[in-house]
Amino acid sequence: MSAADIWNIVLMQGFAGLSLFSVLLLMGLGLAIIFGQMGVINMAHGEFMTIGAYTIFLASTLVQNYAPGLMPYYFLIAIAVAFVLAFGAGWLAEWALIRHLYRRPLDTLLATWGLSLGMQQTFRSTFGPKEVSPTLPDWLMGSWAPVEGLDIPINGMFVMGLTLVVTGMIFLLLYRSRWGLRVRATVANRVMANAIGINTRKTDRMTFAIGCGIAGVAGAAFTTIGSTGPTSGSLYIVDAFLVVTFGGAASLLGTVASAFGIAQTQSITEFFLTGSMAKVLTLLTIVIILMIRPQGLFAAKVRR
Amino acid sequence: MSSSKRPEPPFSPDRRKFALGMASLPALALPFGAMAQSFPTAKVNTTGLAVTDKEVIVGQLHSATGTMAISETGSIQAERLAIEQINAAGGILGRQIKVVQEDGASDWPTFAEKAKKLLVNDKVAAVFGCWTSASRKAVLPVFEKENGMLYYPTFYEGLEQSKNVIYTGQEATQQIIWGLDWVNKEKNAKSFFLIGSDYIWPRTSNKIARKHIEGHLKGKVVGEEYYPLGHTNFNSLINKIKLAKPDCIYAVVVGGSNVAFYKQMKAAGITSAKQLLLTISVTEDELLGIGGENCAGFYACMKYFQSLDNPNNKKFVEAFKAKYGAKAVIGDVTQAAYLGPWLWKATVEKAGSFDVDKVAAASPGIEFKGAPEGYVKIHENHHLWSKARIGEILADGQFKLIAESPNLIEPDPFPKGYQ
Amino acid sequence: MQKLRQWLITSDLASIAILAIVILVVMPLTADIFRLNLIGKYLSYAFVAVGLVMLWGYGGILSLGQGVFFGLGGYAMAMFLKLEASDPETTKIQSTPGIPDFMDWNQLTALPTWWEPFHSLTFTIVAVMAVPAILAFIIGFAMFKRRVGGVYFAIITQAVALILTVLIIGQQGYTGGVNGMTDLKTMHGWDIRDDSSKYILYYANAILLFAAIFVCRMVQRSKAGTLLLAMRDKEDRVRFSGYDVANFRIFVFCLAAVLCGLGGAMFTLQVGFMSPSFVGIVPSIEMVIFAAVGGRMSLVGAVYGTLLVNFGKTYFSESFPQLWLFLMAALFIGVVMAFPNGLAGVWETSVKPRLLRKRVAAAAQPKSPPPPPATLPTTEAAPASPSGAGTSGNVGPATA
Amino acid sequence: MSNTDFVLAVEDLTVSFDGFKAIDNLTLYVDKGELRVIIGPNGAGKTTLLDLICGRTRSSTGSIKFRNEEMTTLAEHQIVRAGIGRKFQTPSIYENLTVFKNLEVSFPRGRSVFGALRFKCTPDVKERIETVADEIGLLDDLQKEAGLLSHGQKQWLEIGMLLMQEPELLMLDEPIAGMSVRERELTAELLKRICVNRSMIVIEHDMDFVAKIAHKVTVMHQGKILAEGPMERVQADPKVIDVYLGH
Repeated sequence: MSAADIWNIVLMQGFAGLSLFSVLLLMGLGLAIIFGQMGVINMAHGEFMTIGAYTIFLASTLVQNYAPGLMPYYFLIAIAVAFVLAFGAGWLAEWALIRHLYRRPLDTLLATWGLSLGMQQTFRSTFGPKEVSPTLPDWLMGSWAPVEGLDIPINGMFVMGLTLVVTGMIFLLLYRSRWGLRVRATVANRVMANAIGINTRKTDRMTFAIGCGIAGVAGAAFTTIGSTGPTSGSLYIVDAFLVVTFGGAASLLGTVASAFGIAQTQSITEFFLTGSMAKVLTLLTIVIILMIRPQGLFAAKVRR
Repeated sequence: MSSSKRPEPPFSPDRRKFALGMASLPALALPFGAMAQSFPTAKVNTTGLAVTDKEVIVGQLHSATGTMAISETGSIQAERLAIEQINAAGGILGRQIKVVQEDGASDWPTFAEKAKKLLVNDKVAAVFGCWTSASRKAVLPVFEKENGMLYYPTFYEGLEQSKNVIYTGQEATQQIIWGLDWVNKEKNAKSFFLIGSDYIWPRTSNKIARKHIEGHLKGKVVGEEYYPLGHTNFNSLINKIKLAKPDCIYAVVVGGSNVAFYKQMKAAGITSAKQLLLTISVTEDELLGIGGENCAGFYACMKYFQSLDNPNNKKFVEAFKAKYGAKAVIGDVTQAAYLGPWLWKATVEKAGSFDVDKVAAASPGIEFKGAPEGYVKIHENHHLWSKARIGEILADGQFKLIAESPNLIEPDPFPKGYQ
Repeated sequence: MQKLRQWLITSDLASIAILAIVILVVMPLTADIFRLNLIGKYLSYAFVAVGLVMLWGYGGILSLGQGVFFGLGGYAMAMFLKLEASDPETTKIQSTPGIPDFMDWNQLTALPTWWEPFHSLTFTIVAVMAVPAILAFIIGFAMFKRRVGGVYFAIITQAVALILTVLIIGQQGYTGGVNGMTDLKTMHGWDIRDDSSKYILYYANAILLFAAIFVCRMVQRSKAGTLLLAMRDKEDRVRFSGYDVANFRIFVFCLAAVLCGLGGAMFTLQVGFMSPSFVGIVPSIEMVIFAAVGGRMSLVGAVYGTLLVNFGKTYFSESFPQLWLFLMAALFIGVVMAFPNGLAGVWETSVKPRLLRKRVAAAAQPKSPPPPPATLPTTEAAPASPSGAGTSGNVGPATA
Repeated sequence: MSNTDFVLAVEDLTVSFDGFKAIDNLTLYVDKGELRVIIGPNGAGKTTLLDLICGRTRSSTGSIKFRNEEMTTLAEHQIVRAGIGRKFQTPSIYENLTVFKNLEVSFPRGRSVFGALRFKCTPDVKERIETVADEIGLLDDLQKEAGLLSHGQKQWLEIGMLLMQEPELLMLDEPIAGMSVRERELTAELLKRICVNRSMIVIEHDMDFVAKIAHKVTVMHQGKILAEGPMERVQADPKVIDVYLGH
């Protein structure tokens, strides 16, 4: 074992941590917006991610059969489509379910749980109970090896880049757009926002739909690193919740920080311990910190 | 509930189709009516099972919903196919087989509940079902208590033997030892990295593998790692593998984790070009989700591959595709599930009775020459004599047969020296 | 006669009596032993639902980790039974006879010391209640003293459920892992798998359940019950009346946990095994659904809700294997959207007034026939209150 | 800090929210039997001061002594048990309980969990409830659901709930907001009556009402005390006229 080898491992391990960070952040973002900005718990978040994953599967099947020449490029367009589809589904869900439950946040949890069951069965009936494997562009699935012994996963870099773009766009939207202004106003004081002419209902629906859309993007991106099946979404939902809670509900910055913290803890402990113990340690750390600081990492101190 | 009242089989779209299929076969079934008379119900059924002069009811118990539906669907289909073929050929002792299907919903207590329902309420003569070890462990006491007959298709960890179960998949040593010998001899693998999902089958398999590697192959185990079921991030593990530089990765990862594991391995530059990998948990079913292109060139050790070239298998694959579509794939467990009804038929006919005790007693020595995997025989310990085979994963999601054990391997659920 | 009718319709004791007749008489007479055993299993979940009525309906605290306590109680009982089932004679095939089979498979050669006390039935029975209570106390103390509630509390309990599942599955040498502890046979030599023992266990379970309902009813009718309702809606007022709000919440959380533990133990006895699939997040949420369907404010309703959802699950999955998840989804969404107070709410707002109308209209002074929902003044965000049952039924768009 | 004869001694109290000082180095003494009214423009820190005294908000520095006992380290319920009662700006009562139950819950017995489980409504409790109900004019409405009371009655009920605890210091935040003229008069009477053997701090805007009840008036502005003394003197203070009355 040479020094160069060890150095390579350290680099790759650092990348692994960052890569997990971006995965956690990407799956947490949509939830953070909905949960943080609206106080709604969306238990069907994972299923909205699955919508994104199946979009990639459909797109890859279509492209493979009808336009094989487009194979290297379709992925990016399909991600955009995934956003649109998940956005639409979210819009519908808000209209049919969520808007009736804003005053009963704990009930949204039960309703969206029911929704997630229904969505899972829909996937199963449509695509079959078995997992599917979308054919991904070749350029996405390899590794980048600048020197011998150092392999940086390209899909990891892709997810990282995508996370960066999505996060950036959310911050821009929230802090530079009319919608963002409306959302922030509604969060700060719903009654007042209503009074000054903000259509809070429309804002809510938009927020929910955007959150779901981002889940769709995350699900689409995760086809490069994970499975696509009717129940794939349930693999992510708990981690996503932990990220958001740990970050403190009202703060996107908190979500970023908590995703980073959880990812580093898990990835480092995983390297030195076994996977199961690492998971327990990470979760325990989160719970203990939450017991000491129940409002999460970032929470504003306000005058009551 | 008395046995005279026949349970109403629950309605399902599948079943209706099935019933229609049977209705179109009266011509075939008719000549065998005479056969039923030579086996009067009172004689072949002394314990009040759901057997009449015309039909016999069996149960099917798999997860049609939940996370395990991904894996168990193939088994459901294969058992259906076998039963249909048996019926078309005249049934068992002149009786048509009727199926009551129950959904275990990937939930072990539900399996126990439904198993009990099948045995106590429906009085089924045999049950084809279960997939995971956990579901089998959950129903086993029920089968022993209510004296039922279970045909269990999955390759599993061993350490079990029951009068009431016929294990049509391989137990751990059958699958593991010959495969390890092969990579050791043919690929010169001396050091191994063992990876598994965190439950009994991978742990027991790796325990046997470690004993064999250290004790018989005089090799080295350079790492042994377990990850929770459903784990989706393997980058740290991959770095550990890179650090350990094993000759061979020995992978027993299951479920959704499998997909994440192989995709991330590929992305981290661990491909068959650079690394030898032997798995006992990837069949054609799993490759649907992983994508053959993401793990092409790795090896799997099973007893059956869809691509096996023999007349039995050709017929089987053809029939399976005719029924379930040209895109359907058949994995090791699916084939093992297909054996269940056929073995049961042979046993019942040998015993001349549906009685569970008689079937259990008649089981050892039952042969099935029509098995897609080739000739199989039930051992005294209720497991199957079977061959082990090495397949290379191809990009299209199929396996290429590379090697095959020369003889049938004896099942040994309680291997001495491996515990 | 008329008085009796009035009493049957309005008194909560009457509703308990009717439930008792249903469970103790009707069901054993109509169901065969297999179905009865199933019902017994459902009734062991009902402990959790009853606990949730106290915790969620009265305390306003939603825990998504009740499965943890159910599991702890169940595992404690399972450990006792497993030890009894693992005598050296029956386990002589193992490399180390006399220890549970899964320990042997995981190369343990001696019983871990913390298993030893579970040889004693007395200790086990204490542990069934004490272990959940202690864990609930620790979690409750940390959370409620810092005024964590609502959604955060729900998610933290979820994390606890997840941790415990991962721990149980990961430490399979000590816990049996994913498989759980199976093949439990006898309790002090008494075969728990016999039909006759199933009957006895069913009745033991039912009677224990009624004891639990009465204890909860006592709490509800005491000042503590009033205070729980009060602090659910006006936390600060209670605090500034000189009460330590956190202590009451810790108490009700522990109470619910003890009930879960009892339910878990009864489950293990009736089903004959325990597995981590009861500890996780999914079963915990399902148990919340039981209470929601029955009515989160009604103890009796919670029992009916548990029975209904589980019957539904069994029936749908047997009869409509392809559709049953849709039906379950519809049930959850439907209950939350249309009947936020569950069956009990429907009874209170629709059935009871109709039954009473004839009689009450004849009486001189109609005391307070519940008016149709729309005409009631909208109360504040209170999710469900006994008097506000009608208002919450009104699921108009949120404008506040 | 020395001990004093004052019921309440607030000294050098400061609290800041992210740098903003809502209460800035404030010192305030309240005598036994005194009815003190605090006035001041919106945002002066009046409500925050009450929050600090009753423990709802924690101070950054300074001390609050009640009968020479330090309050800043105690939890809210302990402060209440020490003898400080607090009424909120909007009536905070249990809407779906009866008036009787509202008062009963406020009776200072059985305050621990197990105490509450054992609590019985004995004749002395009942008698006390009736006395208080009489005091606040709700004797006839004891069995009425509290949510059905008029706004003014709700305010009185909350005062009654505080009286059940027999506090030595009673703090009322805008007790007559939203009341009719008649109700205001009745409230003024009530406050005067109940002030007999306890001290009170009242926050109020209505100057007529203040003049009617106040023993002493404190004017707050930007977290500080601007002026203190009898109503006439404060009203004449040019500083006060400038920041408050002048507007």
